[in-house]
Amino acid sequence: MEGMTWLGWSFDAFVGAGLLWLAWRALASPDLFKAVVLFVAFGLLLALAWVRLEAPDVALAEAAIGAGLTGALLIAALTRLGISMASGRHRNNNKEEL
Amino acid sequence: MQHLYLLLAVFLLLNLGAGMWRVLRGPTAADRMLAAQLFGTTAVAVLLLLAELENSVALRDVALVFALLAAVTAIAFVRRAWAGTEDSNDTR
Amino acid sequence: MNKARQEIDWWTVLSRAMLFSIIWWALTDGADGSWLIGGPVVLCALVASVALRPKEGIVWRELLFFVPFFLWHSLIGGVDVARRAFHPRMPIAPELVEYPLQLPPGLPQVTLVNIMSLLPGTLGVELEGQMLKIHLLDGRGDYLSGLKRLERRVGRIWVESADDFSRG
Amino acid sequence: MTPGDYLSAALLIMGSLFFLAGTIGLLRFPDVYTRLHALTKADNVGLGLIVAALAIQASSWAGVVKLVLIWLLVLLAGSSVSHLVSRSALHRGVDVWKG
Repeated sequence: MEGMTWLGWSFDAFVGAGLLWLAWRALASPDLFKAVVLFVAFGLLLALAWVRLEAPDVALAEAAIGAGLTGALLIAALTRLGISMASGRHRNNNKEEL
Repeated sequence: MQHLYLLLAVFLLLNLGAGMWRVLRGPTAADRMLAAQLFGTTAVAVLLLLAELENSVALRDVALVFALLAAVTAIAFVRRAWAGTEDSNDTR
Repeated sequence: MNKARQEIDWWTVLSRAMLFSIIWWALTDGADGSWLIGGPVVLCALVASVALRPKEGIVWRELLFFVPFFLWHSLIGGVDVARRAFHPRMPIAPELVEYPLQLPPGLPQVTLVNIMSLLPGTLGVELEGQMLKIHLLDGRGDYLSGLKRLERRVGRIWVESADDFSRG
Repeated sequence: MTPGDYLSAALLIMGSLFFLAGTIGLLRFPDVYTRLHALTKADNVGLGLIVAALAIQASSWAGVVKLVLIWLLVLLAGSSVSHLVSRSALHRGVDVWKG
């Protein structure tokens, strides 16, 4: 049982730390497309967090809306805005800032 | 068995974290998208493990939704953002 | 729309009704009460799928034989790519090749492209008429014979007209 | 632990190793196309093994079918997405890496 709680805590710690880190990176990223991908990853991790909080129904909604549809909508919005893919062909090879 | 499920869930989560590096580095938008795809598949696996761990059928439904919607973002990306120049100009 | 005029044989309807029922049963974990909604849902799915059915039909027997073939070869594919990823010198020699297809356009070709991406060393990139561009993980090996075999197998799963269903 | 437990434990560990291989491939391989190879093949096999392991433990046949359904959906999504992404990469003029 001892190992079980320890493992559970480390899982939760990774999820929590990952959420904070992803949120920060998504907000701070100058490249909007990168921010969208980070947001999708954030949604996935958030769904896992809801699962750990024993709220599978909320996790279901988060998986469908947060990770699935919002990502697609944000990409569509990004294209509609006419912002060129910062990481498209013209900047293919240079190492960009992290 | 229970230990193994949780251990592997943690392992897959770390795997996901390693894949994060690809999102940050790119270099092309497609590489970032691929990493997101990896997250989708890994998340399905983690959810299935957690479902077994907590003996909850509802969690398998969450995994099912993940699997269903895994492709949506990627297809939106290919259709909208990364299609050739002729598609990026249209304002549908 | 001569497609809708095609004779609808009972075997198509029955097999699909069975398939959708199984899917509903699995989704609801076999709850008895769910059939109140499940019945109409299965019926709707059945009507839609028979109305929209493509001109090719599935030979179920061939599909059954294909499953172990696919499972085994996708396992080999996974092992192969894992070996290359773990190998310190990363032995890959990617190449983009063109492969002339024998399969008719439509579903047979699309199935081939999708399945190919899961089998060892090949990735279907683009379909242009009867020409398929394939990305190979390692262009040095013999990929052609495997592709030809896969193509023949996929060709046997899909038959031209829906009437041939029952003879599968 | 029953023999079934040992079998599914072995399958689970093998499946996780395939996930590791997919991630390593994603990080190490040189271009989009090769990364797609790593992702689609390794991850689908990994998920397949995990699904097989859980199917052994499943309490009902409906659960087994649902697990297989999830795997088939991921397979379909994975192979379609890899085709779409590699196709548009080719159209965008992303070169094929040659050793």
